[in-house]
Amino acid sequence: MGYLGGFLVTMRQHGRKNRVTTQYSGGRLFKRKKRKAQTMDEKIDKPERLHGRHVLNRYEDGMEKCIGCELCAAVCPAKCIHVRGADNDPDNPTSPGERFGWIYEINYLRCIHCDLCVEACPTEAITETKLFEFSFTNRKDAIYTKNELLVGDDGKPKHLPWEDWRPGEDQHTSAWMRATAPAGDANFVGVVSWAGELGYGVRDAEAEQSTADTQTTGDARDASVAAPRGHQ
Amino acid sequence: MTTIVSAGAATSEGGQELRPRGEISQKALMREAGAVLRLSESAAAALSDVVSDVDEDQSMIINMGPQHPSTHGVLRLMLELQGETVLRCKPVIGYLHTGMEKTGESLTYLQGGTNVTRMDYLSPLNNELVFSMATEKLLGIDGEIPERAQWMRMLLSELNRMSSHLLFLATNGMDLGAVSMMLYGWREREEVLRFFQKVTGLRMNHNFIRPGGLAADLPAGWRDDVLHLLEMLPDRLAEYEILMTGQPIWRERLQGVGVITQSEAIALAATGPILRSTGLAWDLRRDLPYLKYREVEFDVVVGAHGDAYDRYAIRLQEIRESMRIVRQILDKMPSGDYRIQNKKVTPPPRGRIDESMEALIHHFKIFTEGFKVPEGEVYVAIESPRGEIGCYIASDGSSVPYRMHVRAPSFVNVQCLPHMMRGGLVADAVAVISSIDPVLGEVDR
Amino acid sequence: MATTLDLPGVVAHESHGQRVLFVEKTTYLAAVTALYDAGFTMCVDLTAVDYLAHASRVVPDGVVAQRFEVVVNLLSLANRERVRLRVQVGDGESVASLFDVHPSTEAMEREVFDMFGVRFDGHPDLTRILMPEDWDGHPLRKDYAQGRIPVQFKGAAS
Amino acid sequence: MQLVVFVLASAMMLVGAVGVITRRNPVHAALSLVLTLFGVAVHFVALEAYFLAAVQIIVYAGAIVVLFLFVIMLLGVDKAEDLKTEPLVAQRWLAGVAALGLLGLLVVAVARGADILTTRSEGLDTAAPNAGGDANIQQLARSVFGDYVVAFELTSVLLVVAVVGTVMLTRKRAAGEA
Amino acid sequence: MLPRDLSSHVGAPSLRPMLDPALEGDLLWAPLVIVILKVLVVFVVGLVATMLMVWFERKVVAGMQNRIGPNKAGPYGLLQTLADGIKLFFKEDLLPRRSDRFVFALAPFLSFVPAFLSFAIIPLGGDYRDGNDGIVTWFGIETRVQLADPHVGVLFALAISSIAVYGIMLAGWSSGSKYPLLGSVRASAQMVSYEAALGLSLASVLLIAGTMSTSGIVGAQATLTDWNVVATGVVPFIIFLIAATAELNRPPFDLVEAEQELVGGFNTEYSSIRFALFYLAEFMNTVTMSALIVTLFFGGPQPISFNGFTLDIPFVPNALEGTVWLLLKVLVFLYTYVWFRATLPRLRYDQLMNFGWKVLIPASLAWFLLLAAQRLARDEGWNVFVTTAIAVVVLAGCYMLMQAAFAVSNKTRESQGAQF
Amino acid sequence: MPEPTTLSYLVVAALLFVIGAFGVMVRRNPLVMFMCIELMLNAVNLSFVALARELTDIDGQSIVFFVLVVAAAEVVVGLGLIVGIMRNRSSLTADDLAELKG
Repeated sequence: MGYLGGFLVTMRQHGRKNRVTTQYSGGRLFKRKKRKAQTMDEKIDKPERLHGRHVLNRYEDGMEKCIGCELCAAVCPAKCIHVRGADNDPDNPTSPGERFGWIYEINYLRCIHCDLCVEACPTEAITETKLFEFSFTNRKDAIYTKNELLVGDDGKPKHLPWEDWRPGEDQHTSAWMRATAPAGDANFVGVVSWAGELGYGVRDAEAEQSTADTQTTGDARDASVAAPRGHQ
Repeated sequence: MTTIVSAGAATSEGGQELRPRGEISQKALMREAGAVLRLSESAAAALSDVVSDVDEDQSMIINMGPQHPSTHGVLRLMLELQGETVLRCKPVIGYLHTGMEKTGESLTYLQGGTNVTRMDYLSPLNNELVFSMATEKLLGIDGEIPERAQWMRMLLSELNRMSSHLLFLATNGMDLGAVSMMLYGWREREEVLRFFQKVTGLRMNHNFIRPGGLAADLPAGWRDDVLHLLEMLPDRLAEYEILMTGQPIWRERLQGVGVITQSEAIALAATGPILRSTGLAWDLRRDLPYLKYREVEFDVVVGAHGDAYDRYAIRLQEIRESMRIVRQILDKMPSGDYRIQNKKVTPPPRGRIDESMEALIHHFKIFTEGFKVPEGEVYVAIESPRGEIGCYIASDGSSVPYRMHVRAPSFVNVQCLPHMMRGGLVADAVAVISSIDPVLGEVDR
Repeated sequence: MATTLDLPGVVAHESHGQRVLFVEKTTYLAAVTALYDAGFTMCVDLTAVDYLAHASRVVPDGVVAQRFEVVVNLLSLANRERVRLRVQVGDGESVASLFDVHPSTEAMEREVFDMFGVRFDGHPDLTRILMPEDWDGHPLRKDYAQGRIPVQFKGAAS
Repeated sequence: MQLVVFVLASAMMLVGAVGVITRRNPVHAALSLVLTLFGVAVHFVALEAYFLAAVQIIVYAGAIVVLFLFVIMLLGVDKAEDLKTEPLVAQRWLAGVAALGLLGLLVVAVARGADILTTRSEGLDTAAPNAGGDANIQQLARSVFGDYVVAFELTSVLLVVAVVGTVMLTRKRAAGEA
Repeated sequence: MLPRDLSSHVGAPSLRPMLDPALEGDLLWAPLVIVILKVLVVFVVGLVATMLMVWFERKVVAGMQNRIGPNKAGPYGLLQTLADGIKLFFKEDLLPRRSDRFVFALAPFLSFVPAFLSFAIIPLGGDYRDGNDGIVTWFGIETRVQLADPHVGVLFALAISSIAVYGIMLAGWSSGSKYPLLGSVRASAQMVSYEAALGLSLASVLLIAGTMSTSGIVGAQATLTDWNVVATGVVPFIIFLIAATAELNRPPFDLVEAEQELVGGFNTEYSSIRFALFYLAEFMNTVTMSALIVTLFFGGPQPISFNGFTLDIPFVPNALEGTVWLLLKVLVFLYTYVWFRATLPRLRYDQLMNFGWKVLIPASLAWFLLLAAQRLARDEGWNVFVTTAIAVVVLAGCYMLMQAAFAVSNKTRESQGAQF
Repeated sequence: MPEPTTLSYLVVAALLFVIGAFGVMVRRNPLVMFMCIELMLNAVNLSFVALARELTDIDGQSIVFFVLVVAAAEVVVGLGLIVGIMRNRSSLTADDLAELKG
């Protein structure tokens, strides 16, 4: 009886764990039962490469990485980045070198999170976090200025009031940059050639995949640099 | 300039709309009723299903859409109904027109992917693929794309086909009132999208396939994720078979609905599952192969009746075929570059920027003005889940396309609607729209 | 591969390994019909290009470049081959509609009309398709002024 | 209690009836008819004809008026009728006079028998043997299927004829047929 | 102790037996209070049940679709319906310009009131065991756990369900817009058609039970084999279940409000509290119909009892146990309705009508005739098996005749085209 | 509280009947005319039932039962006629039916 088969299918779903949705309270915690609220509140793990909102990184010594070169603004297909550089005060430099990003704004109402800016940035100054859960109540909030984008003194992104942010979600802010770093050249797979970030140090490059693809033979160089992925 | 009053009194589409019977000549009515094939008037009159002897006050013109739950976006169908029988139908489109072809003329080839990927938002990777392939052909590097890049593209393309078809199953189920199917379809699609998210960082609109290769390599552990998909899906598909295919109500609702014959489908340039449902085995992957489709084995699924049920069954089976292809890809995936090492197209590795000033300048040039593409024009087509998606690029030698046109399968397939719907019921209309599986982002571009 | 069409004003050409035929406006319909008979039964795509800003483009000898070019992609399912027709159309001129040969061009020709203002003679219902009915101008023409809404920023107007 | 019910039901019935003849919109008229039917059903209950009350609602309200509404919607004749113009001269006056005359006639007829009717009788024999709670229904069944079985069968034939006839009436003529 | 046999009361015409045994005799305050209390309780219970039904449906359907369902308002989202109701209450009440104002305003009530009315005849509990016929004693007054027990109870339910069509039909018509009109045309045809099947399958129950009073029907279903689902041989139950689903406009028969086809059908133009009333009525009807099914086919508040063995729920007094049983049984059917919704695709309009007229009505009629033949055979002392066999043969002949008629009709349609 | 007598039922029925008759004479929409006929039938039904009780005779109710059935048949045929006529014309009043005379 074809009519009845479907009933079993729907019935069977009851106990299954393959739920589409998860319990989510938008980060609200119930005051009285804090612990319970937290366990109820599951967020699905986000992959490392996720394109979320941007951050402006600092070097490990606290200097800003952005040099105001406007490459990100130039490559942005949505034209949502506005950068103006300025000369550093030699006595109190904001960034190493001559110039620094004086104005840096991203309009998130336009940003399409293609991460071309991250690929374009020559100093790895702008990278993307895994955070995308933010909702604004006005247009002004959607325009992030350098103030909001720049990482804090601990190297972690600023947690703005309208962002739902959980511990640990600030990690891997540079995953996409690291993934695209070799630009296809197998010789550069796994090669770390970027400066350390404040709070995280020098992050490992993404492990090359040729070794992971066991069916194929990667060349010797690949095997030698195969390092465990850096979960700092 | 029309006054506000008149604009408010009627909808603004004017001549694009279906005109009432009283306003058109009998001849035009014949022609319109013969809708799709646009037969000669006598031939249309000879067709028994062309209803022309209906009084106007016995029929009613009803708008299905642009805001309607089952028009898959902002498709607007104007239906002339007699009771619940559809006498005439005319799709009115353009409500999602965002001028993407025009936008494409101001974005460099590097940025272009972000634009085209938004057209058919259910199979973005196929859009990117066809755009990249057209660009590569213009650049003359289409023969030099690294093996791994090609296999990766195939992998993503096939997975995308799966996700798109899964979504079709979901929406098809929902349109016919099988609400659970909707969520099951979305659920499985979500698994595929999670894989995409791992690879590209985004669930949709990836901008991952770029001219010259791909943006990044597959992440570690990708093989396990794909295997997980391949393990999970067959059981789920079997469930769909029980829930839908095995359900007599389901079959009754779809079989014999929205029939289109092979010659009609060809005349209307319908491609993809619609063409295949009429029994013609036409699949660009097999018939005009691109990438490495020559090296994998798969079957082209065809139907026999050209009805909505065949289109449903074809898509369901195509998921299985895609899985078969993916399995072969897993075996054959080579190592190597994922992007062409042509200095002109690919930015230098990050490691090299610090080493060489030339690389830095090169990096700057590519990201600011993009790479220049030689003058010429080219049309490249691949098989998207919805049919033949083609990309026509005319270049004037600069780094932005002079003209970028996408031959959107949905845009062409939507033309089949009036023909498939004629004589059906309103409920059939829903099934027919669903079986076309149009993506309005692509229809309107 | 079908032999070159035996029609006046048809210039065969190859572009990146793809077969292109430059067809004159007058023989356009005849050429398509002949190709239809030769097996190109599906008109996959029909679009146009406005070469206003690139008048110096390279065209083969014997072809007089005009402002617009209607590009038709035909497909032969039996022979698994494609052919592309390029028809030169001047500003304000119209071309024959392929509707009677390939009904699939109904929407495509409407789109070209909508976007470029190229008229197709014999099209049953040549109305705008993507743009609203009362829209001024044809957006994909190169002389169509593109509007721009400035992106909002806090620091400075951009 | 009885009186209250009687007055309310009568009011419902008469208001509904007046509604039927005064409402210009056929749908409103049909709704008024439903009101009347309900009033009659309540009267039936008060008169211990429970079964008929239920059937009255099921058949009249549930089927006949629904059919009316269905036809009204199907034909789209729900435009308000113009009650202002009279097709025939003084039709309304004449109708009024005729109606009044009829009323007089009926009242006279009723009044003639008033003296017997104003006395209360025993009511229906609800204590039929083995009747249980369904005396009314059982009695009715005995009557309909016993005494009047021929009439009953004839009505069923009538129904069939009506259905077949209607189907033929509303059938669309095939091209060749006259 | 008042006489049980209420109908033995002879004399002045009275409404009393229609209402409540407690009203028997002189009008006293205590019984009146009890009746009023019962009305209140039934109303409140109805509302709460509806609220919980909405929650239950959403939760169960969510489970079947691997979702979570409402989980924010109240514990486990129990108050979600309340929250929705409050929200709807404060929404703008739209009146379409082309609507028929009076009817537009009236329609939700025409839908809502019958939904509650039919709850009146459902025996909600009571002790039916050991020959008790469900009468309980409250404050020294005998009464039923049932608002009213008219002799024509089942017909009353049928009458109310035939009234229910008005709300939907008039709602669609009065909206003055096309989709709702299509919806209401569908509604009137569908509900009237399936009412026939509903009534015919009911007839089988009445044949077996020999009474139309709901408490009487319940009283006759003491043991498992007496349950009408068994006694009438399942088929009427299945037909009733299907026809009831259609009557309720629930999936897969929800063509009236088919979201995907008619954008919500009859209630497209409704908003705010008026929409809420429709919504409530729909779920209320579901609850009522489930309760009616349980009453008619599954012994209502009767406990499960088989072969002298009675399943007893411990720690629950007998008077309350009936209610518990009823609740459990009703839950099963509520779940079934939700299950239908989660599993089945929607039928098409013509398929629906075909199914109703060509399958359900003939089937229920045939089954009724079969049962009647058996009954007759038993009464007359004929051989039951032979009679049944003859009846089956005759019915099969009728079936074949019908099929032949369909075949001919289809042929004519094919050659001459549809004539309707 | 006095109880309503059979007489009162009959008077109400008479009123109902007269209203129905008046409606038939006045209204021109055949659908509404049908409804008025239903009113008259109901008036008759009511008096039948009232008299059935008065006379302790169930036959009155049996007749009402038959009236119900016949009324249903009548409505079906009548509406069928109206639908048939409406197929060919858009508006309908009773005057248009005069054309049936031929």
